Order: sequence, then structure tokens, then C-alpha cells
Amino acid sequence: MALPTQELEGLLQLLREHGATEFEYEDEGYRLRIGFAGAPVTVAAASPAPAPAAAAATASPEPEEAANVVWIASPFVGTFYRAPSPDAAPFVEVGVNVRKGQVLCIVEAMKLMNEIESEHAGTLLEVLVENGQAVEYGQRLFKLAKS
Amino acid sequence: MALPTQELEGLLQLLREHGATEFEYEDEGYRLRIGFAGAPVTVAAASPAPAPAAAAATASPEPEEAANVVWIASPFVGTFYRAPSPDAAPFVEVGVNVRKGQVLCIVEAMKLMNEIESEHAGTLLEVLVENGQAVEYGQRLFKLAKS
Amino acid sequence: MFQKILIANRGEIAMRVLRACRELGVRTVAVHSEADAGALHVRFADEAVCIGPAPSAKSYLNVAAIISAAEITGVDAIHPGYGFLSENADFAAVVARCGLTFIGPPAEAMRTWGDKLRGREAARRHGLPLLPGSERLESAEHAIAEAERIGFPVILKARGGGGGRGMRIVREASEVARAFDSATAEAGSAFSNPELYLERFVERPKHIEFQALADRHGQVWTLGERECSLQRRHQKLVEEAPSPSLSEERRSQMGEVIRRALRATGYESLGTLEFLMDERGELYFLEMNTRVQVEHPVTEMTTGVDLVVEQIRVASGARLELPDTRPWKFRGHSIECRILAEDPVSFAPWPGRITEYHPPGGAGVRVDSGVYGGWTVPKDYDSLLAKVVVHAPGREQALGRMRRALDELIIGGIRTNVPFQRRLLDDPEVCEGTMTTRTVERVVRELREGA
Amino acid sequence: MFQKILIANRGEIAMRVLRACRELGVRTVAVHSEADAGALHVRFADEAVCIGPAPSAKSYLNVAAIISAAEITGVDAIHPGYGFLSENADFAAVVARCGLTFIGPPAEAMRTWGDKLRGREAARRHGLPLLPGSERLESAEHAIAEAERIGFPVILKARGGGGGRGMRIVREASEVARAFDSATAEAGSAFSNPELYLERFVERPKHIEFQALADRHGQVWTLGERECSLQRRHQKLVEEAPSPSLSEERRSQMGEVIRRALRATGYESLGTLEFLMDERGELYFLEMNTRVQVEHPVTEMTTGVDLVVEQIRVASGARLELPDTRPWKFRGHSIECRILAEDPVSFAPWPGRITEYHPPGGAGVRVDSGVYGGWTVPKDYDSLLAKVVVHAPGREQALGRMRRALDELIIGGIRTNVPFQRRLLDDPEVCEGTMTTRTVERVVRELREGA
Repeated sequence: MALPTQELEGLLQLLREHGATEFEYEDEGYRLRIGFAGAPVTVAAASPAPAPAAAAATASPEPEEAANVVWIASPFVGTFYRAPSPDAAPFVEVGVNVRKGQVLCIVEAMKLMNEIESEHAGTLLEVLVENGQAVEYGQRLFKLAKS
Repeated sequence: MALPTQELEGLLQLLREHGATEFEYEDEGYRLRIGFAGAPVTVAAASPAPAPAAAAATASPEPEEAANVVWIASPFVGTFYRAPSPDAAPFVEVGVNVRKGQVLCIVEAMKLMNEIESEHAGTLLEVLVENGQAVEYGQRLFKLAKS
Repeated sequence: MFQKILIANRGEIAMRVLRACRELGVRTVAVHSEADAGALHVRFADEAVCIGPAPSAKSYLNVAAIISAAEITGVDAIHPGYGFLSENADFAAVVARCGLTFIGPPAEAMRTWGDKLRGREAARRHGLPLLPGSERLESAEHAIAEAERIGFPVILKARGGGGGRGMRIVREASEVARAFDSATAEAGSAFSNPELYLERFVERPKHIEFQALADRHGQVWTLGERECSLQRRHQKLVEEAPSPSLSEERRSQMGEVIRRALRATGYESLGTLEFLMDERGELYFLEMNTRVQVEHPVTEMTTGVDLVVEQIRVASGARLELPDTRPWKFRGHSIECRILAEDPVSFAPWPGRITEYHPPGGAGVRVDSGVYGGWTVPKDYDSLLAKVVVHAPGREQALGRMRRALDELIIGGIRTNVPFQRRLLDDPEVCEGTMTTRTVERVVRELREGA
Repeated sequence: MFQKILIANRGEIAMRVLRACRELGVRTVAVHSEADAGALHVRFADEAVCIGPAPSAKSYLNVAAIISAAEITGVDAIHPGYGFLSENADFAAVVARCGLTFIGPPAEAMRTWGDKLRGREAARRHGLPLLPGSERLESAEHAIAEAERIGFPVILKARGGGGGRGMRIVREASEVARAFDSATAEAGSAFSNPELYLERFVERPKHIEFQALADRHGQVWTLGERECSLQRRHQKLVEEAPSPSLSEERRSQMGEVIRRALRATGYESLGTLEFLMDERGELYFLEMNTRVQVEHPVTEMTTGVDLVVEQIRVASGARLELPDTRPWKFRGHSIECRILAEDPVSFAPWPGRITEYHPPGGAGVRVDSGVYGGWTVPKDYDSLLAKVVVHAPGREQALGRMRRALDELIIGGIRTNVPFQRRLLDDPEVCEGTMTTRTVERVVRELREGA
């Protein structure tokens, strides 16, 4: 694939100059769509938005992140621990480099301590859950910059 | 791929000059869509569209009509008659010129024969209801070209 | 049975009648104003006729247009719903003269029972209890004598009209003369009739009403009572059956008196007899409504009788199928909350587009509504959007069920009184069943004072 | 009573349980798969926990995840709904070992009654009628002898399993030997167990089931029967109570036998005993379901008992409040239609986005649904969207009410079986109440042939 970066530059400039908020273009299987900030083209379906569920929802994707940012999510429901025992030091701290397969934390489920390993090598950017906090399936635990 | 950057420039300018908020264009697999700030991207809410009512709904406005076209609507519920009696000739025929105040038809309601007069002078373009047909309030009876 | 019925109403009651017709296999004609072209009853009816512009006077109250619509669609009966033309005896007479059936009592019965003064006279004649009161008051001295005979507090009322004008509550003899003079003046200017009478005044009354249904073969059912004490400015908000303040004995005794009175006056169709209950539990007849009531579902849920189906059946000449001597088998407890398009704090009407609508469901929940998601509530009519009705074995469970039903109800895009209703359901007087017609006023005051 | 209950299910039954909890004042925890993050039960629960990806095996059948969710949310009981883990005795045992209450029978009772063969044995021991049948068939000759003793037609069945494999219907003696051989071979390869037995075969049976409810204090209620003969491929489509084919006398006689059997085995919680009814009206026990049934609302509507509330109450150790010797007071007739996301002609599942949803309302209509407008029905689970349940004084009125309710129901954006259900409601067998488990098959054939 070749992104039409150069052509795009001119197009983007043009569209911005003219205050466009949306642009869609399709030609023989080729399709392009551009949206600009401040153009909330959100289309809320008429859906009941009742009493919000109390539990944390799975984090929604953040489209603005750089391409090399990845998340490590909990593979099961349980309780999150940053260290192997209450007195021990955390497995990892923000800023360190982690290897693929390195243990990042423990999620306790059904009295079993499950070590969660990193799926990627990279730099730990953020720990998203407090020590001792309950986590649900798929909940994001760590943010990494993949190296 | 060739982004239509140059062709776009003129188009964008034109659209902005005319205060367009949205532009869509499609031609043999080619498709273009542009939105501008302030464009109300209205989205139909999910609403029941149940069993359509059987009776004729009030005619919806036809935006394409020429500016001098007007309609004569029924001022009440009743039965529409084109002539003063079954044997008589219709009050008016398509193509004739009618005076303001000229009787166009009768709407019978509660055993009373109500003569319906033209609110405008003009040429009768169309009779929209059959003789003897029931009409509801606001139902369009005649189409006129105002003179 | 009728072949086709015209429903001369709108909103939830038009849907209610339409559903009864469907189940009876009767075709329906909806009439509607221009503002209601997209209304639910129009969409679900077999046929629909636009009868006029938005203002009621030119559409839903437009007798000529409704009769014409009946004629062009070839119906054989007209159901008036409630409000609009439902208690208009002249309309009933016109319908009859056109050879159609008015689904309600004969015009003459409407004139007798529907008129406040004539209704009270009929009630008195047939043994229904009335509040102790005077004849026309000749003078301030006469007023004092009558008040002392009846016992304070009393209320002075204008003979010529209602609506609060010409009314004075008097708590002791020394206040009577001044109140008599000012009420006389007010009544004279408001109704061109300065005549006054007085009645015992009940400080904290309950509103109790009995549901009756009579056929033209002389049978009369009484289907128990409803308590409708939760009112704001004489507008009922919450209704329930049975009343937590009425004994089984009292219920059957009142039922018998009412059946006798209605049989004696040859009444036919649905009728609701409204009573005021004083602090000692005594009932006093106020007036009779000669049409289906907004709150009829709570009676349906506790008796299992479809009141609108039976109303249509008796209008067609059918007999009620059970003997009227049989005491009704009631089951459980039912509560209705009226859901209004209004601000829950200021009570200002709040028409507009409903962006989302998700009614509650599940066990023991009934919803009678005239709205749907995407519809715009017109500003031209009353603010009733829907009625949420629950049924449960007992009152406490019914209250719990109503709380969860209101928590489930979603109406987006406009404001509704749901938060206020939800607040009422937690009020101690409501929970204990000791509410009176003054309760809502107190709750509003407490809310305003941030209590 | 419990403080907080985890609902280990989804869809309409999760909503059903959630409503019961709300009315009992119990807090709720919803669990859900990633595919159900926006589901109705998730939105209405007090808390929600995502327990796994879309496939049921990794979420709604994931015992470890559900137990962990129970632990991190601190619930004291788990309600399994129906399907999924609801009849898994091992799950019930794990829940108990974790110090939580499984809302259902004790694991041992599930093992006895939930197992087809052990359940039949218990039924035989306690006097429930069984279809005449044989022990294990030793040979084709043995099979002929047993078939002649029982009377043709008979059905050969595999002892090791079900689902139609190893089954043969035999109508005369000359067919037995060949059927015996082929069924033996099929059973051997399907279940690694070639053993067969035979039973009387009923050509056009009705499916009748009795609802029971027992507390741990030895009280057992029987709440009448449901007829669920309208099935397509063993999937129930329409259920009703009472059955039009059961006399009051038979009902109370069966109730007594069932109460005795359940008391004798120390059963607790809800239970449904399924019977086959032959052409002469005789009932034969098939199996027992040890959980709430999809079709429980028709019993609720005719008895006024909230089965899920009572199920939760008895699980908490509470006593049923009426003596079990009291015959139940039934009222009226109730019908349920299951609304499925499927093509009404091909019956292909039809998941997708629901663009519009408007449930029916009005008198005698209950809707239990797990959907809303704007929600996307996942492809990963069963196709049940909602149950429309009606109640009316008699069967004919109930059918009429169901017709008008289905006519009102709007589900846009996906295909549903509403047109097929609507067609069933007009079928002469259904209208007369003579439908059998073969009726739907015939209606489908007629539709395909354009009849």
C-alpha cells in the first residue's frame, strides 16, 4: 500500500481553508474519509440510556494514540495485584523497559494467583489500575510503548 | 488513484459562496461527499412506523412546484361534489380561468351542501379528488396556477 | 356488535379504545387534528380522518366535523373517550339523531347525573350520603345559624359556579359575617348570581370513587372503589384500588346503595361516583362522571374486567354476563401513575420531541401510552403521555413494583413528572396509605424548601 | 433476604430476575460477555462485570469467571436463569462451596430430578405415570415381544443419549427387527452405548407441564399446568395456561401426586414436570426441569404469584406463605408468544441492529424483553428477543388480545418470527385448542406449499 501522503497534504489544506468538517471520496474501490475536529458527526441512535451501570466499562479505544502504544488487558475477572506479596516491591514501575513474557502483575481469581505476562516488549507508560482493585475481563491494566 | 485536488478547489469555493452545508455527488462508482461546519447532520430517530393509516394523509408540500402554484383545500370533512347536482355540469374544468370567489365545488357535511369558493384567481391545473369522494379537513381539492 | 367505531379522542385513551375494538373484532376510525397527523392512534387505526386544525375547539370539540367524519366513513357508533365531548349531552343527542350509537349513557342520564346540582339531588333522593349543608343562605345571620347547626369548619360556596370563586372556609362564628359579604360579592361578579350555600368543610379529605357499569337490561355492577387522593390542583396524579382506608363491609354496603340508585334512575354504561371521605372514614357523594375515567385500569387489574370492552358491549345492547347481585372477586392491589410532559419541579408543561421512549415491562406492569420515540408532543393538548399501571398481591409489593417500573421508564428529549412521581412513592403518608388531597401540596412545599 | 445477587445470564431472563430483585430491594450484579456490553440487563443492573469474550463457553458458561465476578462484587447469591449453567449441578455445588447461595434446588436434587433416567426412576417410585415401556432390549425378538405387550406403535430409543439419534418409530411387528438393528448400530456409534429400550409412541401428543414450587420447610405448591404443544424442532413457540385439554379434576389430582412426590424427595425451589398427553388425555411423565422456565409468565398471570420473587425468597430460607394443601385460585387464561430474531419463512437466525422497537401495551399485555431500539442483537446467542404475554378472562379473548398485541409490536431492522406467530394464532387447531406437537410442522408445510 502507498498512502497518498503528498496529495493528501494539499487536500487537507484545501479542505481546512474552506472550513470543511467532513470529506468522503470514493472511486473504483478506493475510499477516503476525513473528519475534522469540532465536527461531531456522532449519530446517537435513539437508545435507552438508563441508570448507568456502576461498574467500570471496558476502556474505549482512544483514537489519538500513537501507533506504537499498546495495552495489556486482564484475561479474566479477578483482583489485581502489582506485587507478588503485600510486602514485596511491584513487579514493574512506570518508565521501565519490559521484555515480552515478563510478569507485570497478578490477577487473583478463584483463590488462584495468576501471573500476567507482557505480550510485548516495550516501555511501561502507565499502570491503569490500583493495587487490590477488582478487574473485569478485558479491562486495560497497563499502557506500553512497544519497542 | 488521483485525488481531485484541483477540481475540488473551484467546487469548494462555489459551495461556500452559496452557503452549502453538505454536498454529495455520485457517478458510476465515483462518489464524493463534503460537509461544512454548522451543517446540521440530522439523524432520524428510531421511531415506530407502524401499520400505515389507511386514510389519505394530508398532502405533503411538494417543494419543487413553481412559486405561483397554489392549492385549494377542503375547509371541512365531508363529501366532495364537482357539480351542483348529479345531472349538472361541473362547476369548473381543468384549463379554465377561475375568479377569486368563484365556486369550485361542493363539500357536503352534515346534510348541508357547502359551496367552496376559490381563494385565488388563476388557471385550474388539476382536480385532485374524484366526484363523490370523502375528503378530510385540509385535503387538497384543486391545484391552481395563480395569475 | 358494532361493525365500525369512530374514536372521537386522541392520546392514550384513543389507543385504549382502539385496542378494545381490535379485540372485539370491530374496525376503527381515528379522527385527528392537523397537529396529531403522526399520532399513535392515527397510525394504528384502520382509517383516519383529519377533522381540523390544532386547536381543540376546531377539531376534537368540533361536533360537525366529527359527525361528518362518521358519515363519510360509515361507522355505526362513536366512542367519546374522556374529556372533549365525552360528557356533552348535546353531542350525545346529535349522535343519536344521526342514527349512530353514542358509547355512553343516554343523553338524558348524562343530563341528570352529569350535572353537579341535579346529580346531587338524584343522589339525595336515592339514599347516597351527602355532606351536611344548607339551602340558599338568606343572610349572614342565617349563615351563622346554619354553620352552628352543621358544626365548624364550614365552607361557603356559590350556587352559580365553581373553580374556587365565591368560596370561603370559615372556622368560627365570628368570621362568618365578613366571609358571607365578600363571597356574595365575588359570586355576584363571577357568576352573575350572588347566592351562597354552605357545607361542612373537611380539612384533610380523601378522594374515593366507585366504578359502576350498567346495561340496558337493568343490571348494574359495582366494581369496587379507587382512591385518588394524590392530586395537584384537582388533577389526579396517582390512583389505586382498593383504597387502603375502606373496609370490605363498607365497600359492599356502598356498592349496594349505588346499584340501587343507578337501577332506580335507569342508568346505563360506565359511571364513576366520586366521594369525599372525612377523617372518620365517612363518605359523602360529590358528583358522578358519566364516561370512562383516566384511572379505570386499576379497577381492571383488580377485577379482571375489561371496562372499555364491556362499555362497548353494553352500548351495543348486550347483557352483562354476571348477575349484579354477585359480589365481585377482587384480586391484589393496583396503582397507576400518570406520566405527564411537564417540568418535575415547576410543573410547567413541556411539549416537544420525544427522542427516546422505552416503557417498563415485566410482571404486573401495564403501560397505556399515546406516544413513541421520534414523536413530537403537541403543545395544544393536555400533558398526559402515558399511564404506568402495576398490579401485585398487596399494596406494599405494588408500591415496590411501581418504583422499579418508574426507574425503568425512559422518555428522552422532554421533561416529565417521573422524578416527582418517584418522590411521591417514597413519601411516608403514601407508603402508609394515609394520604389525603392535601398530601401533594405538602410534598411540593417540602421539595421547594429543600426538605 | 439476600443483600446482593449476581445474575449469571443475559437477555430477557436476566431482566426478569433483575426486576424481581429490584422489587425485593436486593442489589444486582449483571455479568456479560464483550458482545453484550450494551445489553439491557447490563444497563439496568446496579453493577456489571465483563466476564469474557462473546462465545458462551468463555463467558456465560465460564464458571471460574462467574465465581470471580461474584467474589469481587461481594454478592451473597447467584441466580442462574435458564439455559447456560442453570441445570449444572456441579456449578451449583461450586457456588455452595464458595459460601454463596445458588438460587435453585440443592445440587443433589438437581442430580436426581434433572437427570432424565434418574428422574424417571424417581417419578416411577413416587407414583407419577410413565409411558408404558420396556427395560433394556436384549434382542430383536425381545423387542418384538415387548412391543406386542405394550401395543404398536412404539418407539425404540437409545439408553445412552437423545437428540433423535438411535430412535426409530415402529408401527408393526414386521418392522421391528430391521429397526432394532439399525438403531443399535446408530446408538453404538453416537453414544458408545448400543443399548436400546422401547416405549409406546404417541402420534399426536400434547406437551403439558406442571409448575411446582417448594420451600425448605417441606411445603410444596403446584400452580397448575401449562400447555406448550406449539413447538418447532422441540423449541417451544407458544405456551398457555390453563391447557384447554385438562379438566379441573385432573389438574387437582395431578397436583396432589406431584406435591407428594416432591415432598418425599425433599425437593426445593422451582420445578417444572413435563408430561406428554396422548390422544385419550392420559398424561405420562417425561422429565423435570429444575429451574425457571421461559414460559413461567403464563402461570404468573393466571395465579397472581410472582414465581421468580418466590424462588428467590425460598432460596433465602423463607417459607411459602400459603399452606400447600390449599387448591390454587386460578383466574382467566394466559398465552405467551416467543418473539425470535429469525426469518419468518426460512427460520434462519437474523441477528443485527434493531432500528425501531415499540412493544405492545394496554390491558392484559405483559412484555418481557431484553432489547431496545438501537441495540444490535449479537449473533452469538439464542434468538429470543422478547416474550409477549397476554391475560384475559377466557381463551378466546386471550387469543384476540394476542393477535392485537402482535399487530402492535414493532421491531425494525431485523427479521422476526412475528408473522409466523400471527399465522399460528389463526390456525383452526390453535383456535380450537386441539393443537399437538405436530401442529407447527403442518403449518410450516402449508405455508411452504402456499396453502
